[in-house]
Amino acid sequence: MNIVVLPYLLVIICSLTSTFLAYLIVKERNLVVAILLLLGQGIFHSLLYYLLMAPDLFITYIPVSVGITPLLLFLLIKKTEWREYD
Amino acid sequence: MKRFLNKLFVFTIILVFFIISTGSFKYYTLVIGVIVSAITTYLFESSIVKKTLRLYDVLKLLYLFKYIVYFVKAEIHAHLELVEIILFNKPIKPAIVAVPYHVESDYGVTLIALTVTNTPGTIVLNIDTNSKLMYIHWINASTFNPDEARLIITSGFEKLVEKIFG
Amino acid sequence: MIKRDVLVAFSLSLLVLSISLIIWLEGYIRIATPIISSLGESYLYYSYNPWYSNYTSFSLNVVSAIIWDYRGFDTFLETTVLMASIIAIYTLLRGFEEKVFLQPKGLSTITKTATKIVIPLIIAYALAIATHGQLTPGGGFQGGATLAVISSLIIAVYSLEFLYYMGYRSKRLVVIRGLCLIGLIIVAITPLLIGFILNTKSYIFQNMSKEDSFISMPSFLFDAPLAGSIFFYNVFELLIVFTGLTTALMLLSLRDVELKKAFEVREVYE
Amino acid sequence: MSEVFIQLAFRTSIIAFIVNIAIAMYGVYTRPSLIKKFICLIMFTDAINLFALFIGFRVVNNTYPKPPVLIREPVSPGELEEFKYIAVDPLPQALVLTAIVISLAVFMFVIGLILVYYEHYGTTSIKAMRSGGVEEVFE
Repeated sequence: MNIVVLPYLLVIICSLTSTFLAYLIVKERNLVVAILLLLGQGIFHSLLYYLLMAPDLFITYIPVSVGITPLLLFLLIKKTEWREYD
Repeated sequence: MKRFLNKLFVFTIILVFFIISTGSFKYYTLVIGVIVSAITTYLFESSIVKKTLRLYDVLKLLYLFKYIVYFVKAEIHAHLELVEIILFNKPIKPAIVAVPYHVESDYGVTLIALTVTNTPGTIVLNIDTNSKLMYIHWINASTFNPDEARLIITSGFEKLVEKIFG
Repeated sequence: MIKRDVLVAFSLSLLVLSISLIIWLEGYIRIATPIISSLGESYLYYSYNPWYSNYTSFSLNVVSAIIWDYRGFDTFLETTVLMASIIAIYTLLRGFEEKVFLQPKGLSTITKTATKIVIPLIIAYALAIATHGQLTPGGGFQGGATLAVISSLIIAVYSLEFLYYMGYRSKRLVVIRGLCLIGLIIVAITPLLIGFILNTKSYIFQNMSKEDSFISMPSFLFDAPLAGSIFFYNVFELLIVFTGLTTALMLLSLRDVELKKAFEVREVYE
Repeated sequence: MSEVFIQLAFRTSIIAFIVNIAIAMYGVYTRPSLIKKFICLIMFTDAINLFALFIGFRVVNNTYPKPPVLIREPVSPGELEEFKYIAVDPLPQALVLTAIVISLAVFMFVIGLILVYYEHYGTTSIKAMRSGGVEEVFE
């Protein structure tokens, strides 16, 4: 019997890492670190798009989540404030 | 036609990259690829290759192979040194040294900086183009004299780089 | 980042794994069944199907066929949403002025040289995935987003001044964007105009011939399927998304000197 | 064996994204900073988009499915039937692609709004805005 295990294992790892990073992003006070963690989560999400057999979304999501959104957020932080006060 | 070889060089590289990235080889791909790479060559040719290329520049590719062999040797040597430091607890002396360089072209400087960063133990922090100095973080600084440091770290690369881009 | 936060996050992901293990052992819901919706199945079957010439769009990439052929009007309105957001940013920052002759700064020589080599290759890749949107995965939006990476690289490495030096102004980009939107509309109403001239029935956003109208866009070019209007839509969409994202990046990276007037003007209005 | 492993994998990721949505909602409601609220909104959008993609996924005969792109150009009717039988649903993918574009447009507008808020109040914290300005917070 032909058993394909590796892609399903990668799906499990990617989704668990996504949840792990999501909690850290919400709790992080330093916004620069929060954006870098968001970028890391974007990489795992784009890998999930590839594993779910959506190559179009894979190609779209890499420049959007790794290139444009972090740059916009960094520009915003440079103009406002980089720390979160309670 | 001025700088014909420069244009042909840039055009060929972009066309090959276009065909590889589409993943199909048809007349459709070829026609659109020729149009796209002609436009890109027209826009970026003068900024990418500053020097006018000549036909015997093909021989410089041989020096590129020599450079790769030299680079692999230096890489292995640096790795062994780092293994010695980690396993046998050899005393280290980290410091930032200023090293002069004598290469003219931008590509040569970039290639030297990237190779020095890639070999473990040394990292290029910044380049001062006015006074021609490279600021290098060195894990085991045996000397602080700029010329001696240059002999140890970069002079071997510089000789070959000057032959490739000079 | 405190150690306690990392522990809580790790236990959260373990919770997810344990819940899914429990559901797995109990054998509840089934996911990833062999059945899909009949609509999706018909899209898969008719997207490239030379035997049913009234239903097909001659596009090997089914997603691109859905976006620009079967649901073309939807995507057109989505493009106008992007335009509307740019106009909204303009109204928020009204009164800014672009100071073209400030001193450029930028990063070190190493980064600049590496970026210089990469930029033409990114352009070639973006145009490749946009023009081959009907053959391989990709399309107008993918190509536009990849091209916009170039302007973000230039802003990060060479500073905004270099974009001004290359001739980019936000007003020019908006004009190009509007012209491309008009081009998209012209491609959409071309079959209608031809039908009007030939005095036959035809539809807006029509691609291939339908049961009651024989008008069709070109389906093949040389030896590859061109998929009719999908190719033209992809090229226009590339330019629209590139200019839109570049305009937004330029407007949001304006210096304080350039924005000073915008905020002063607002205080006067209040 | 393979069948149960598939079920485990996709249940795990679906529950992971439900938890992600919950975390993102928590962030939007409780964090005071507008920028942090915005980052949580981005997370929320990503989780919803990936969630929608699971609807179209399918596994036939325990083999991994194919993307909805035909690879060879001159197709035979038999190949087309097989493609219809084994490829994933393209409709959610097309809708998610549209959603990504629209969300990017909305993000750019929200960033402009936050800039103007900061210029007006001198802070991005929503609590400080409520109490009327920066001075009272830092006392």
